[in-house]
Amino acid sequence: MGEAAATAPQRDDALHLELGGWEGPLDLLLDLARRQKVDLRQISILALVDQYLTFIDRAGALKLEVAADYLVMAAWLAYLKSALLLPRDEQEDPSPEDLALRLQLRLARLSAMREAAARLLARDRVGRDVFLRGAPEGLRVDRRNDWQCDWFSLIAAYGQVKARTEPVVHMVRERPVMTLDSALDRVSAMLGVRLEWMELRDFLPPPTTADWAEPRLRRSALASSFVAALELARLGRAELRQDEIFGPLHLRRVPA
Amino acid sequence: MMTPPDDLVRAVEATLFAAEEPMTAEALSSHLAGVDVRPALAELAQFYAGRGVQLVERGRRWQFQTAPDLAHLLRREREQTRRLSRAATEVLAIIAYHEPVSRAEVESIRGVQTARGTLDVLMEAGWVRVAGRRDVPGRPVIYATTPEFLSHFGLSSRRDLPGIDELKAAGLLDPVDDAFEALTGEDGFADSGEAEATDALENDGDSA
Amino acid sequence: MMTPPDDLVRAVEATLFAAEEPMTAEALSSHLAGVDVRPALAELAQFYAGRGVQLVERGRRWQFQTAPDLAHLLRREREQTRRLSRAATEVLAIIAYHEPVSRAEVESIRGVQTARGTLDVLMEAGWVRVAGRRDVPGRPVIYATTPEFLSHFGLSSRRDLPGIDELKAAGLLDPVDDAFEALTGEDGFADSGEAEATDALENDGDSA
Repeated sequence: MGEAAATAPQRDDALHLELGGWEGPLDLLLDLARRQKVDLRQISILALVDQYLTFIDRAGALKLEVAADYLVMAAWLAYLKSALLLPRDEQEDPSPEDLALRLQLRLARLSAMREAAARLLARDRVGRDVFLRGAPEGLRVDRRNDWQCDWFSLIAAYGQVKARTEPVVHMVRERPVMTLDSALDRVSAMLGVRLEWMELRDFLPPPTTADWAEPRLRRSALASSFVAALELARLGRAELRQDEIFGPLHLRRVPA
Repeated sequence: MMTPPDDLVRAVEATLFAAEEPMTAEALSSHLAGVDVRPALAELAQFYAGRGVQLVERGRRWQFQTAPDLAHLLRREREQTRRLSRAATEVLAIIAYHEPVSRAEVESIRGVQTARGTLDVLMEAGWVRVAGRRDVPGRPVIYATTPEFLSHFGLSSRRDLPGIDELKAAGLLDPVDDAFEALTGEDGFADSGEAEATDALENDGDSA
Repeated sequence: MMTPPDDLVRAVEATLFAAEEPMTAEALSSHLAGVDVRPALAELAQFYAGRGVQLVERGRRWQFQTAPDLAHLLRREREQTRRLSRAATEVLAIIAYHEPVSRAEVESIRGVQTARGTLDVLMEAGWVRVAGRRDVPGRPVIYATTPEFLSHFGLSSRRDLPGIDELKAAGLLDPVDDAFEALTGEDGFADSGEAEATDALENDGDSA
């Protein structure tokens, strides 16, 4: 690409065109390296550095805008060159030879990919060198559903529809309860008599008769008495106390 | 072993293959620097006769096309086994027990709306057909089951469907959903409100 | 006079002629009721070799296409190939020869940042796809080529990439660090203070 242009001394516009033609500083370096017309493994890094720096200098002299990454590369190459020229014992680690070797390896890789790209593009490409069928009939796959349902599912579904839509009567069986009203009366009456803390259970009617010994009735009485206690506390007529979670609930009258 | 075709035959073959439209012999000829392509066309037509692809002339234009006896290869049917959704099964059952019924009647029996696709599925399955229109205002379409329905479910007639009493005896009318669930492994309906939601969901699937 | 092809060969021939896309042997087989189509493919490929139309395998997919030597006859009115920028061509080559490869790896080879649109162009052409993420910090996206890439560039598989064996043997597909270590027997100088200058150079393109 840039080969022809960079071999001869350039006019301003030619050079300008060229700088736009490179894909970054490594690409420019590779082009310059190729101009040495030797195997990349044998290129003279020093000569390459000089070419690059000269090139950038010339671009600068022609007041061409040189992108920053080209200048960064120039600075690094200038550093590499001076390190390569220094006496060996003054060299730091990594050695400039190592840096030069790495640069060479990078150039070799870029060069290999450039050639690979060119060879790839030169292959017989579909739509340029070979052609597919211009008007294929196309293959069509029609999906057909094979629906499955068995006899039992059918019958069960009908049963469910019937069951779902049948009027349903809910029967609640009568059972012994202590109403909230009677609990409220009993608890407040007892609070009027006693002054000290009393456990909630002690407000329940004593299980002396067979009726009140019935467990379900006692549960109902406890629930109603609890609600009654809350109601009295809300009205400011009773105080509630519970020493621990789920512990016994105590209440007493609030002194008027 | 056969002799390879000559360059002109190859050129005509490739040109017609890549062409987006059938080409007349004249068009082919002008494409190929004016040579007479007819002998090449004749040779190709004979060569491809009996193959899976043939070179044919239609209204003076030449084209490659699939051999007529292989046309079925271009259009394939793929069968997919699908289980009927619960909603569709219910609708089918209602039609079977109450036929002929209109869609509105099905809905009033089910207590929920029926998605459009549900009846289509049953008709696609070949189990339900349109059985005319009810002679009432609006003249709604009425549906009935088909002979395929009977044969698929192994019934000799609709009278073979178990009656309500039998369903009850089998526990299929228990208001608890557990019965259905236990028997089918499907989710039951917690209440009718949820049933609607579930059905809407299932019907969505049907209409796809 | 030649013996006519058997039914399977005809069916495979017709199906591939009619197909709008290249097909794998598996896809062909499933289209043709599960028969083994490979012998038929081999027979057809041999049969069409030397004709104006050929049967080729590209990335495990089979397609008929015109013979490459007839390109000059067919190219005329059609310029269907998209013109690739130099950057896109290089990126494509790097991905093809190194896949799967991250954007940073592509950039470290090219020594320059890759414009956003470059990879998009390659993906839009259907030649490059995202092939997951590399399991390293940052989990960068990695790219690979597609079967369409192979088919477009007339490659049976990635092993057909021009010169890939030589490049591999020369170590030119290995990263610079590996090649450097192989040559010097030393570790890289990642831990050395002077590494900065080198890194600045190598990472030029990575900073995106």
